[in-house]
Amino acid sequence: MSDERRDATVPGAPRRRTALLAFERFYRSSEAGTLAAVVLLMVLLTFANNQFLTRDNLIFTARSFSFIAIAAMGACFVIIVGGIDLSVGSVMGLAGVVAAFLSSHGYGTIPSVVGALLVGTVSGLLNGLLIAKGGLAPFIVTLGTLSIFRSFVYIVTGGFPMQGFGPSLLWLGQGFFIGIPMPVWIMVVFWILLTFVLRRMRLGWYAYSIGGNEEAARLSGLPVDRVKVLVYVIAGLMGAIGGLLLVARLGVGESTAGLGYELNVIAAAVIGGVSLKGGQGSAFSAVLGAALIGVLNNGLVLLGVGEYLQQLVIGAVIILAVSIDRIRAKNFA
Amino acid sequence: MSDERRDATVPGAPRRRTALLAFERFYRSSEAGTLAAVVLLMVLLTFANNQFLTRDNLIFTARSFSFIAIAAMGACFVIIVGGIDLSVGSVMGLAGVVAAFLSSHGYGTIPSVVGALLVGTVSGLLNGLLIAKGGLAPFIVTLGTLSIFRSFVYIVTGGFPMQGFGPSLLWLGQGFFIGIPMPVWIMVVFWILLTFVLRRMRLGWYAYSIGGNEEAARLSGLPVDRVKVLVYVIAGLMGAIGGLLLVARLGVGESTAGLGYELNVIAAAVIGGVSLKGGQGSAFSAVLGAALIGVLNNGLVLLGVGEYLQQLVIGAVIILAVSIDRIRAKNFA
Amino acid sequence: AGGQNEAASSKPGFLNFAVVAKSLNNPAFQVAEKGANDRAAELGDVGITWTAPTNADAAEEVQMIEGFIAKHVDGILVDSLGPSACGAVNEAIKAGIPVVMWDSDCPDSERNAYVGSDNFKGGYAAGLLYAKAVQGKGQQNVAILTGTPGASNLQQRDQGFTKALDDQQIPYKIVTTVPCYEDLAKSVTAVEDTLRGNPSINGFFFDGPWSLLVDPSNLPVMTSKVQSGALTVVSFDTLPPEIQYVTNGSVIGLVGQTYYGWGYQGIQVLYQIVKNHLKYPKFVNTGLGIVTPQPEMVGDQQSITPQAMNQLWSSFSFKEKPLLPQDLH
Amino acid sequence: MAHLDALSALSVHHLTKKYSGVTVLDRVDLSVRPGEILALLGENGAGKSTLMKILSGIHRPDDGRIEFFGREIELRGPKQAQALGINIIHQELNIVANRTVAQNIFLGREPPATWLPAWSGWIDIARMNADAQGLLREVGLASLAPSARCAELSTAQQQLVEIARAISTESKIILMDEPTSSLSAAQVESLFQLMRRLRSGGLGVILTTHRIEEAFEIADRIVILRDGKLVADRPAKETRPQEVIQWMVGRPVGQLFPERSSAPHKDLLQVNGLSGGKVREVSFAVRRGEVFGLGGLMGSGRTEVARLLFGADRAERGDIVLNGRKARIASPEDAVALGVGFVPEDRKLQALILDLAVRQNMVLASLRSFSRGGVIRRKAIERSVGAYVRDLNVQLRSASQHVRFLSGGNQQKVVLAKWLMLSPRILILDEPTRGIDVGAKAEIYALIDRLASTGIAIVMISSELPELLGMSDRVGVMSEGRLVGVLDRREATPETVMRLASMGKAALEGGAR
Ligand SMILES: Nc1ncnc2c1ncn2[C@@H]1O[C@H](COP(=O)(O)OP(=O)(O)OP(=O)(O)O)[C@@H](O)[C@H]1O
Ligand SMILES: Nc1ncnc2c1ncn2[C@@H]1O[C@H](COP(=O)(O)OP(=O)(O)OP(=O)(O)O)[C@@H](O)[C@H]1O
Ligand SMILES: [Mg+2]
Ligand SMILES: [Mg+2]
Repeated sequence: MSDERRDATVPGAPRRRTALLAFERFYRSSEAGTLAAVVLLMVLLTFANNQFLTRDNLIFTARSFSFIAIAAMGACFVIIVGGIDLSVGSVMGLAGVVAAFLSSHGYGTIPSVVGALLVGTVSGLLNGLLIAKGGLAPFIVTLGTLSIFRSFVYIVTGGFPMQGFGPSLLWLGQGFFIGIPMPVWIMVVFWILLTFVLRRMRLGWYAYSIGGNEEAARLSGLPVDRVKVLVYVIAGLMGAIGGLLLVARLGVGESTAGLGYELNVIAAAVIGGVSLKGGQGSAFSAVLGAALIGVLNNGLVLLGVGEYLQQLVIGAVIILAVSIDRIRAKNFA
Repeated sequence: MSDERRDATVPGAPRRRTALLAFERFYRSSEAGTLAAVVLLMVLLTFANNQFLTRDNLIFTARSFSFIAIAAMGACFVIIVGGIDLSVGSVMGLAGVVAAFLSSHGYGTIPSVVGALLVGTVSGLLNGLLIAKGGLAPFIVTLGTLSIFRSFVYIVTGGFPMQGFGPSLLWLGQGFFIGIPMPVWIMVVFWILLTFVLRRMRLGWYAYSIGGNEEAARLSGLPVDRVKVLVYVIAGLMGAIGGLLLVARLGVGESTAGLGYELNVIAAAVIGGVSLKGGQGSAFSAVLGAALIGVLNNGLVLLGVGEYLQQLVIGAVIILAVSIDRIRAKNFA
Repeated sequence: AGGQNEAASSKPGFLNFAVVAKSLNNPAFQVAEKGANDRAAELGDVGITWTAPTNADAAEEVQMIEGFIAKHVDGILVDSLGPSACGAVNEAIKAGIPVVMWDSDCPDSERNAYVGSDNFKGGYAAGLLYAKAVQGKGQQNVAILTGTPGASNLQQRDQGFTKALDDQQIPYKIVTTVPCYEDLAKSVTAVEDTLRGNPSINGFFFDGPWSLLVDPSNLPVMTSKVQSGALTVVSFDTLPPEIQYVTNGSVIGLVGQTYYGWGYQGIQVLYQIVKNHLKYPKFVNTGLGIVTPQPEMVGDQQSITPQAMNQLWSSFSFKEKPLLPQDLH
Repeated sequence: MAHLDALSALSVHHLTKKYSGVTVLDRVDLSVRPGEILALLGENGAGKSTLMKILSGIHRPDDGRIEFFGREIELRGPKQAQALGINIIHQELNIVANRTVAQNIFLGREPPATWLPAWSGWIDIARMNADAQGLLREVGLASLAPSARCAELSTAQQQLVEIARAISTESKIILMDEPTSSLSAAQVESLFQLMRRLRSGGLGVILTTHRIEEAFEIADRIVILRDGKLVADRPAKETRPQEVIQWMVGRPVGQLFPERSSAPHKDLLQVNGLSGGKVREVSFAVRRGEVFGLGGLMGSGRTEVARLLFGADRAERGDIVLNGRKARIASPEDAVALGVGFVPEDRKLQALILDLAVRQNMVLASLRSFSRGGVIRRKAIERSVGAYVRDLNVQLRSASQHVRFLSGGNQQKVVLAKWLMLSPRILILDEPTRGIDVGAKAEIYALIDRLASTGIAIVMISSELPELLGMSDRVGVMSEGRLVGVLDRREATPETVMRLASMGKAALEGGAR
């Protein structure tokens, strides 16, 4: 609810134009720093390489980070509620290969998608129950399920990449709608959806409160455990959708799908301005963080930055991006 | 200070034998659960495979997890002070390849070791300053330096494995002393050292205090920033030593050294019973966590558990181990 | 390595090629890069951007290829991180950019050619070496060390290996397949623990180089079992650290790919396709590099000695003759 | 009792509660009628909060019955208690700092949008904010915007938000656990008016407080707990404060404030033109052995003066002269090195490491003197901790006990001990007796007096006038970030202090300076 931060604490402040107010609100929000970094980066790249600001390059770049962004929105929800989900990479992989398995074994698109969503639901449920009802630390539980779900990925694929999906499944990953790739549409839909859930719906509000002060939430009679389970299920679902789209986009279900993505996904959320302390964050943060890394990767390729220096640049930009945010935050601290 | 948790809260409890008291103290500590899991696992493996309880197998298994354990002790220190260090895998790699570079270019063992330690110090300093003085979130800073240091690894190695170390450097990784591998000795030495620092030295007490309540520590006049920087430097050094020994043990410095180890290292600390909330933990936890994973890996291979199932078992054991701890904790809650 | 040709790229007729490797962390790719640069220098009007995904992740590789498509390079050499990367190869072709695969192929894609060797054949060659060594020695209990479970190129090597044993009528059983997740430290522990845990194992096939990239002192159980004649080991790849294991007799032989040829012939083939519109067969075989204690014929391939291989590595004087379509049949 | 119960809204019988074997509530009988305000008094750790938590469904009793309007009930959770109409204001603030005032008030009871089915979870934010505005007016926070973030509120405002939350639903019983501890006199008065309104509407209220005079002002009946046992249950009109204190403490408490005698000493601390944050041009001097009181309304900037003095916040202007020499205090570390100690207003958040042992908390500030070459001298620590535990009469089971498990008064003594171990020259106390029972208060006052007599200069911030006047040699009064006057012992009366404190900006600009 960053839009509601600090406003109107000064009673009787002169009425300013709504637009100005909205801008100030945004400037004070935790996403502003990363947005500034993304914009800066895009401006620099536009000047540095004339291929950057082309329609094709932009939509392909958007598609390439959409999978991470979708999963990162789920991760962001988990972080808001004060948890963490390390299993997301494996959930992405498992959902992807399950859909691939079904589709390449002649099942239609709907059963394949349902299969992937089921994977997301069940894995999220398992994480959520162990954490909320079992009282185990999220880091450990999801570290354990990270291994377990990856093992299932190996079992499903048997080590063989699965191909030959139905055309409508492929379309989900590779198709376009009004010139925009489907995964980007889906990312945008979830972005809007999650933003509504977080800002306007009870579930979102409860999540912020639980992450902000779990004790207070419990004493206020919030169904803390149920909310937590639900949030992990949503994160599982978002991870599954990300993985499904990734596999559909690549057209292959491989056992390495999503391997090691947990760090990328969580990093996207955190770079976007979500605090791991919980109680704070937005869907926009997750998209922004994923976008920063996606645009950066694209820029490094376009500029032909040497292979040894790529990681150096990535690391430096991550630190710079949050430093920008830090300076912004100091400005009105 | 986990041994002092809640002890003697029952007034006028009859004087019991010190041994019994010590046992109870330990039982109440957060390491007890993992220790139980390790012991249980070892008993099971002893019955399941007659090669398990052989001197060779035990010392080689100990050696194989000593590198992680050393780095995990450093990670544990960082976690105690309320931080996290994701860059540890890259620090391990960089320290290792720097030592390898020096040694294979004809420098003696001492310059090589000093080079590795310098890497640890400088990287820890960079992390610590950005976090303590720059006020940036530890997760992001060390995510950034994870990339940056790995880039340096590539630059140092140029992609080529470096071999031909001096014999005394090799001895550090491969040698034995009274039948025990050197890395195991070094792990034990650091275990004792760090335990002493945490329990008997001002730095350790400060670290627990800062992790427990940073605001209160600051308002008690503690040099919070300096302690944090120092702790990150120590973690950098421990990571560097782990990486140095790893490379010395393998006899080759190549660019994948330590790649992705951050998760293993932090997992070791957390599985051992360190809470990511800060203010709590011990060197023993880190060793225990590393041991659990090391013994488990050893057991899985000894038993010839299929490649697809290994991860399943590992994940399940991690969750079981903390569940044991959970049940124990409930017993006297 | 990359980027130095931006200025030259404006010259008419100058070609900008992009090379996507699997990773940066392997000398094989260094040699390949040298091969590519050598051929580019010989040709004179080619510039190379050499790059690799930071995380060995196929989706990241796809993004790189898309980046090069957007950049309108004149041709791309791709080393596939898995079938997942293959869709992007087709996109490049569709965008009118010729693509030549190297090292790891995308067999079902529209790529112009594949330059490299067949993983199955490599495994088969390793199997032949193994079969020859154990001929008449009775039942073989073989363990396989692999990288990431399910990686398809590794699986092809394993299949080639077992096929050779079948063809040579060796009585064998694959006892276990241990993964090391491409981590050297894990690989040596895995090999040692496997041998310790199951003393009946008398054969080991490493489908990648990992545990031979380290000092021999890491493998005491393996070494002593080999010395007592109770174990036969054959491994993939011919990277510098591995050679010593042939010299000291721990390993009966190494089967590797021609790393230099990947780059050298890759650029050659791509150049000829782009510049001169030559037609190559889909599979441009660069052959295998096999190292055995004494030169011998393995299948249809001539092996070389460890000394000869070491000589090549230390002088970095790998040589290739540029292949033209008529050289291949 | 049976006929009484028929009249009571809520009653408990033989209520017993144990924590790890220790009996905290011992067969307590108690009842509150509709339209009655009951004051529940007792020392720190007597079991007041425990009783209230049981009544609000948070903890379960080990034994005993609870009756609600004559019907026996079993409370399984806070939600159920709320549904019955039992609401509680907790002793510890339960505010989600990152959320708005309205969101906190309606936490768990957000008004659903009418244009969508309720299960959708869609919230009617406009209605919520409008309702919150009304509730804020009722608790005297009319000027506060419902969309303000709670993190930016003062403790007092947060406390009032909690009160608004408790009255936001139909209640039959409201349990108020020390609601006044952080409120100003005016705010307490408006709270009491609200309580009287609620009482006349037939509500039953149970109130705890450590300010005994408040109980006499508002309560109909006074109930006293000592060591978990009910020791008295009297109509307020038939009781005298001295009796109450004796019941609470179990012995007669002599004089609350010690006889202060101050010998004329030289100035030890001089503050010249200190500015920073809301603090503007504050200048004063404190003599060796003097207790310098700082009074003023809530939010007048007293805490900020203390934080600036201690280096916790950065001063924009002004200097601090210590013992005739200009001191550079840029951080608490500098302050501690110069022998300045600071007891902050919120001991749990700012002074204590709750999950560390008493021992470690006590030596935190002086650890340097307890270590040689960085190694801790355990024996010396043991001796010193033991001495202070005895000297300050800290009630604990062992020095290894985590401070979390100590009562408020004992926690505050641990904080004081922490600074005493430093042998400070200057001690800044911010609300040193907040939430502390009378017995402990008397001990802390005696201690402050003793410290002053050893030559320490003490700056004491207090919102309790009797305390401020009873302890201070001189009283500085703050208003709107400025020090508007310094009164010496004879001049300082409740009237003079309040007059200065409520001098607005206008008066200031009018001429005082
Ligand atoms: N969760 C708990 N676990 C163990 N002991 C507890 C717990 N909560 C309270 N106690 C103990 O129970 C006793 C009663 O505590 P309670 O909080 O009810 O006191 P109180 O009368 O409200 O005191 P105060 O005036 O300081 O608020 C104390 O000795 C306290 O240490
Ligand atoms: N530690 C702190 N950090 C940030 N803001 C603070 C802190 N302490 C007080 N404030 C804010 O400063 C404002 C001024 O309050 P301050 O505490 O200085 O006044 P005060 O006269 O001491 O009042 P009180 O009696 O409530 O302590 C308050 O609105 C409060 O929110
Ligand atoms: Mg209480
Ligand atoms: Mg104050």
